[in-house]
Amino acid sequence: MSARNVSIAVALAALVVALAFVPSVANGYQLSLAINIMNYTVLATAWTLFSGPTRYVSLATVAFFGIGAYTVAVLGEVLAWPLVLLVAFAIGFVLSLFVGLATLRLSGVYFVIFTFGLAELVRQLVTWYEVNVTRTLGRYVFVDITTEQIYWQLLALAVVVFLSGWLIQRSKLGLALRVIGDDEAVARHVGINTTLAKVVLFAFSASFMTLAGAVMAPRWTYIDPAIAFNPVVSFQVLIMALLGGVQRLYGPVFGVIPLVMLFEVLLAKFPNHFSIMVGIAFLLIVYAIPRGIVGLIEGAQLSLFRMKGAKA
Amino acid sequence: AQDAPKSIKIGYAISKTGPNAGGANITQIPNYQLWVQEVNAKGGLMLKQYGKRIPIEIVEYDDRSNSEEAVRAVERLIEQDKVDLLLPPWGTGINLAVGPTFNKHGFPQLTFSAVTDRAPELAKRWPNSFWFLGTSKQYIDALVDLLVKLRKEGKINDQIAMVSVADGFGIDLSKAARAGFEKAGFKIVFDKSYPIGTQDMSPIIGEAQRSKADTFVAFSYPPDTVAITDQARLTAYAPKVMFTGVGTGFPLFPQRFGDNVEGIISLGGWSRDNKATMEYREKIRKLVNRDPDYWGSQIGYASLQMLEQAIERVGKIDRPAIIKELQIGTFDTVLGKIKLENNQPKDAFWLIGQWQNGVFTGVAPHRAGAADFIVPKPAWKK
Amino acid sequence: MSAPLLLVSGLTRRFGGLVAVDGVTLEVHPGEIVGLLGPNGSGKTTVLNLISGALKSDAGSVSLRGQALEKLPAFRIAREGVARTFQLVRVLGSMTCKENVIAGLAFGTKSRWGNEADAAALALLDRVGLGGRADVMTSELTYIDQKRLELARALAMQPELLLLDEWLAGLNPTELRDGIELVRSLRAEGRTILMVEHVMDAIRSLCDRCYVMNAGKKIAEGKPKDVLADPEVIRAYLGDADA
Amino acid sequence: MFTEPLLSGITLGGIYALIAMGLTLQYGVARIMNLSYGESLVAAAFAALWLFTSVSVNPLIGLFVIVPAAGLTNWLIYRILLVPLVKRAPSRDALEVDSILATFGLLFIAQGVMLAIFGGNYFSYDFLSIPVKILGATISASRLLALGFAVVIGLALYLGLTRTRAGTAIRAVAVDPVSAQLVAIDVRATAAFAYALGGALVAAGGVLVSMFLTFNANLGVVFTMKALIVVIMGGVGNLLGCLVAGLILGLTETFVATYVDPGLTLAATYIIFILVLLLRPQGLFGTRRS
Amino acid sequence: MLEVSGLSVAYGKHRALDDVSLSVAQREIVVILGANGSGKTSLLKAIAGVVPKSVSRISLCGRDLDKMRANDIVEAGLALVPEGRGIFGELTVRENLLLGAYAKRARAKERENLERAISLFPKLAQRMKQAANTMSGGEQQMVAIGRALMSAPDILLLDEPSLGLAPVVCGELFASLGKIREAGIGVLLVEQNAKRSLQIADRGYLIETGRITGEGSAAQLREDPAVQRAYLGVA
Ligand SMILES: Nc1ncnc2c1ncn2[C@@H]1O[C@H](COP(=O)(O)OP(=O)(O)OP(=O)(O)O)[C@@H](O)[C@H]1O
Ligand SMILES: Nc1ncnc2c1ncn2[C@@H]1O[C@H](COP(=O)(O)OP(=O)(O)OP(=O)(O)O)[C@@H](O)[C@H]1O
Ligand SMILES: [Mg+2]
Ligand SMILES: [Mg+2]
Repeated sequence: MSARNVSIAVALAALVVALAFVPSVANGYQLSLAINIMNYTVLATAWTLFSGPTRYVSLATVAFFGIGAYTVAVLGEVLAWPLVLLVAFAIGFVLSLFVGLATLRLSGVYFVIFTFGLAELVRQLVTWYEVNVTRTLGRYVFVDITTEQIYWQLLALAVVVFLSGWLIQRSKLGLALRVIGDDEAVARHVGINTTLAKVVLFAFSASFMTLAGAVMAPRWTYIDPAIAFNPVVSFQVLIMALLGGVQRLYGPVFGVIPLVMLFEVLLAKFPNHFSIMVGIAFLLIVYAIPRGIVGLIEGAQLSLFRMKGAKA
Repeated sequence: AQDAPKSIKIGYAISKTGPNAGGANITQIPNYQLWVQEVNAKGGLMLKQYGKRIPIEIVEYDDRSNSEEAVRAVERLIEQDKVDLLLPPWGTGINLAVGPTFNKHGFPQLTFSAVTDRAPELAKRWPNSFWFLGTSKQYIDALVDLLVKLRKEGKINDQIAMVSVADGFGIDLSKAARAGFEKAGFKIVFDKSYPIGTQDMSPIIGEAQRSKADTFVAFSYPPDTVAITDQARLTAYAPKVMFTGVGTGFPLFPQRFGDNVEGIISLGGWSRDNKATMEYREKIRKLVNRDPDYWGSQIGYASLQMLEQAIERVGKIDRPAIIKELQIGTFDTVLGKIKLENNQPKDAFWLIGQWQNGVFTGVAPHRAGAADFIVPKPAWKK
Repeated sequence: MSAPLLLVSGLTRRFGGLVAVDGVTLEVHPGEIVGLLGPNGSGKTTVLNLISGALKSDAGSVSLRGQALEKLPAFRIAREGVARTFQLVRVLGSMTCKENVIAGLAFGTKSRWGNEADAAALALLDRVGLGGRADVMTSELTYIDQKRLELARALAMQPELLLLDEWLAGLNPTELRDGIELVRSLRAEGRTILMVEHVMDAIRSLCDRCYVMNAGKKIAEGKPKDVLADPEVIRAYLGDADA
Repeated sequence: MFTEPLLSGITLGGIYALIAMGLTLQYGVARIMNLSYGESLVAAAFAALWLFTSVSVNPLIGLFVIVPAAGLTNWLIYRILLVPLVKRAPSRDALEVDSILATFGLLFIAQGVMLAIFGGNYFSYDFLSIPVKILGATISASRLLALGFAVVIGLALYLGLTRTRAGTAIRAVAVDPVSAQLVAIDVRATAAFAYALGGALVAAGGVLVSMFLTFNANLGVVFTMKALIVVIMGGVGNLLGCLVAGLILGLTETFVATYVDPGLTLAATYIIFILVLLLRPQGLFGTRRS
Repeated sequence: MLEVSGLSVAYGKHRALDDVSLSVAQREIVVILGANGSGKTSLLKAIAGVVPKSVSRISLCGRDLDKMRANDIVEAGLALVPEGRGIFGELTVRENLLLGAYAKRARAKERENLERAISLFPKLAQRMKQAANTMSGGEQQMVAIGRALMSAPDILLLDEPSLGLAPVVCGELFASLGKIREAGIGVLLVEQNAKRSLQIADRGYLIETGRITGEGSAAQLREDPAVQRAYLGVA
């Protein structure tokens, strides 16, 4: 490891430690803002893990997120908390394996809408089950998890997601996915088991999303399919990741933070014209930041380098 | 006396966008606007502590029909904006989602757009929470009483066709209805649910029509209520008793169906001869240029009146005392005198109403002022 | 003669009513360069697609060292030691030249990774004439350079059998000479090659044997000299004026 | 008993197809993944409502005002807002990403404007809600009309796109905008035209649908998603595919509602959708990209 | 007929073409010879208006092309057969060919040109309904050339047209270029098969790393030792 890498690693570790102390300085609102950011960071990064290199744009985020939340609703009061999380992870993993096997032969927008349909299907099936079998739609989640604990769990999850993303990027699996993203036929012909690579990563990405859902569930007392499977979440994750930039693992964070803040400010300042303001802000962003925020940052770095080079 | 504050800050987060906006816009937001306008027209809330009236200042957020957003917005209201009091959001799910936050910070929560069977239990868990709309069982009991009477009079048979929207509301009510109907000896010959957003009601109406039931009950959301009614009219399906809603009490409904609404029943209902009620309608009309809905609106307005009176009786922004007063006091409202029992009003308003001569009139529970029930529902006019 | 490395027999593939490959039988021995010729649309690329697993055959068998390939998925065939280039180049557009080659190194027969792969990639780029362009994005390469890159990627897999689909097309005579040398040097290091080509100079100077197809069927085989003198081949493929 | 679900399934399907046709043009040809599509539909519905209730112009006549106006608006949106994106996009993927982001912004603006004007309330009006008896089943005239429009528009556009020079040019732009220039097609104008035509179609859909659906300013997303599902299932850019996919979905819904359980209608449509895609990843009438 | 002067093309910082001037007359075949990466494709694309360029003047029969967009350039009478074909993969062969005649100038002669294209590549006649992307490599090349002929151009730009064509078809192609010339069309040809192209060409240019380094009649070029060494394979 080079000295530069070591110092980056130390800085990141320090950052995580600092973030762990957020609950002790933040008030309830700031903490819940932090939770929101963490939650979307986990979701958008997990999304990028798979969709970034392969360019399979998924709208199934909320399917897995919701399943996580539902796992808690069903088992939250039955099992010990770590077990609940474990079960959620396992369910997410197994389900996404099946989904992955079935869907990953679709390409482009077909995959996008398919994943959307999938999320809706899961929601409809859960609804139908609840309506006809348990005969109650909403479930109440009364587990003893404090807001601070939710935050720490999300932080830990974010660390895990970033670490695994980093490891994957450096691994052959990471390269395999980029090759697949560029040209699947070539990928097969250089000996990549494309199905396996895609499914494994899809499953990992989806299980992280499931975990996020499970961790977040105690935030709401009441869970019903409309809440747990709110499609807005999928869209928001997609938009945040795209805005930040999916070429880099850290890209989505640069989409999550500004967007969460933007939403927050606009909601406060324009409660009655929130939609219009968000829309305008969005258009401005799209036109002003053509290559995502990461593109902007790296572009700036590049020109800095150039300037240095020119002077030297 | 201390220095009086410039204003009393009251905050609310409500669905101004997203799927809940439709309901929030009809039942809840106009009430907030009207109430604040009226109070401020008087100079504000009378606080004995300062010996004068202090105007209300509103802080409002859009929760975008999302629980997580709602929780955060409420936290923001409490912690950042430091509001003195909160008004509740719209809908069962979101009211439950923000419940712990209201409770943790000790803010009274006077919900009037949530129907939950766990209301009594929740009121115990969160003593600061008040559940004005009651439980589904209350509505069903009133409906069953009505039907039992009609059956006794030989006006309807003992068969019922029932559909419900596959969402919290539809499920709770249909579940209570199933129990209630069967206990009263009715046979439910058709019993199905349909997903939210269903656009084509013809299979459902077709099935109901083929059943021999005299009574048709739909626990539906506003768009479905319109679609169901329209389909029934189209196929000339005229059950003797036709229950639809929510949405049947919305201004949209008579607008859309004109005289054809006559005889249709639903949740809620107004007293035709209550002057206060009619004045309230006029005020809302003036404010938002349309009628209030005939179920939750008035109750919501009453809850705000209660809050106002409780504050003024306490005379300062002392939330525990206000909560206490709400729990034990008796209040004068559009609906008449209300005293809560276990944080819920009892017999304060009509549970079942029927469209009669252009007014959605309360017909059950059976008590003074209940209008006569029109049966059978008149045939559809073209 | 030694046992064939590649044995194709009775290979058939239909597209709707069209029989693109019709009962083709051919063999390639270790260390050989074999040419596959034929008019446009005679089924040459389809044969390569069937061997490499890009397409599945309707009938017939393909075996490498006696092992059946026709049922295996493409990536398994690649790992068995078959690498290819494409007639219409397919480079990985979002990556640099080096990364393109590493893609071949990482998943091929003998997987290489890390520093070892970096060094090997640079060497391969040098070898195909792309030395010094390791960090250039592939989208900036000319068509011909992209073809070179593709070859480097295929070689990175250390294949026993290399399938080249008109790899020499579009080179001017000087470049062609270099290209031919390059292919010849591959044989020298023990690779076996099946190449589709329309450039007769290349066929003549490189191939030990060749097959000629027409309308999906094999119409001739043998030494280039003999085959190219076959009247049917001349009629169907070469025309009167020889290139 | 059988004709009833059949007929109502067909009309429902026709409505789905009608809703989706504009999108298949906008996405299939102009390559704009228009997330604000549903908002255009709702806006047209509001326009029809307003014309009908305030100026008492009957929606069928309203069509003649609203449809051209929508076409023009969409044309302007394309020329002003989207052309810069098209110009700067290095690849089709990039344009898709940009158009998702930009139309996501448009969605919010359109929704916000409608909320500001109409609030979140539900609206519904009564027009042509007359029972029509066919083969013993009763259907409302307004729905039949929508079906008729869907079939006529679907077939006309299908023939127009496949049998005429201009139509083939539109498809060529969809397939390969760079090469299209090389055969003298004005790509930008063609794409703008397709986008505007798509906008006009969705407005027609909105007007027709407003005659029998209850809507509010927040309903756009629902239509966008329905339309996307129909478009994808039918095969992007294929009008006939739209029609067939719409019908399949409509029939599935009514038959499942009648013979299985109304609670499973949506689940069933998603299952059908997913099955179709698993068997034909490029949609019913789509062609595979190489 | 076609006059180009001071044409430059840059991709970012990289200059692919530098101040190139050339001309093609009516009934003339002009060939451009150059090594791999010397800028031939960039030159043709720039003239056809599909890559951004800076230029002092491009004119065709006296009309300025430099500010025109690619589609208008085709309308003005210039057709390009691009490297890598650029056909409409999902459309049928027939549709591809007919789109060639989309230009208004070509519509009247659509039928005539279609027959000409088919007589040049008879194979296409049997495959009119096949989706173009399922054609073999050489067949796709035929579609691309046929499509360009359909636009009734005054001048035809061909980027390595013989790429991937079987010898017999290749021979026919070169023969037909002669016929095209006779029909009054100018041809600007980029071709690696220098021997063949110099046989039919009237004139030629040499291009090296983005600059024109030589020009002359075909006969002169054939005799030029440098050309012989680089492009004719004479050792
Ligand atoms: N997917 C497909 N669908 C239909 N026909 C196809 C398909 N792929 C190839 N063909 C047809 O099969 C025949 C053989 O094609 P192939 O690509 O193998 O030819 P080839 O010998 O490589 O020709 P060329 O020298 O032109 O590259 C051609 O006529 C082609 O049109
Ligand atoms: N899109 C691009 N971005 C960056 N550089 C490019 C791009 N296209 C071409 N180049 C560079 O421009 C130069 C000229 O390319 P061009 O394709 O015009 O060459 P050519 O003479 O046609 O070569 P070939 O014989 O290989 O087809 C090359 O150095 C190439 O790398
Ligand atoms: Mg081929
Ligand atoms: Mg070139």
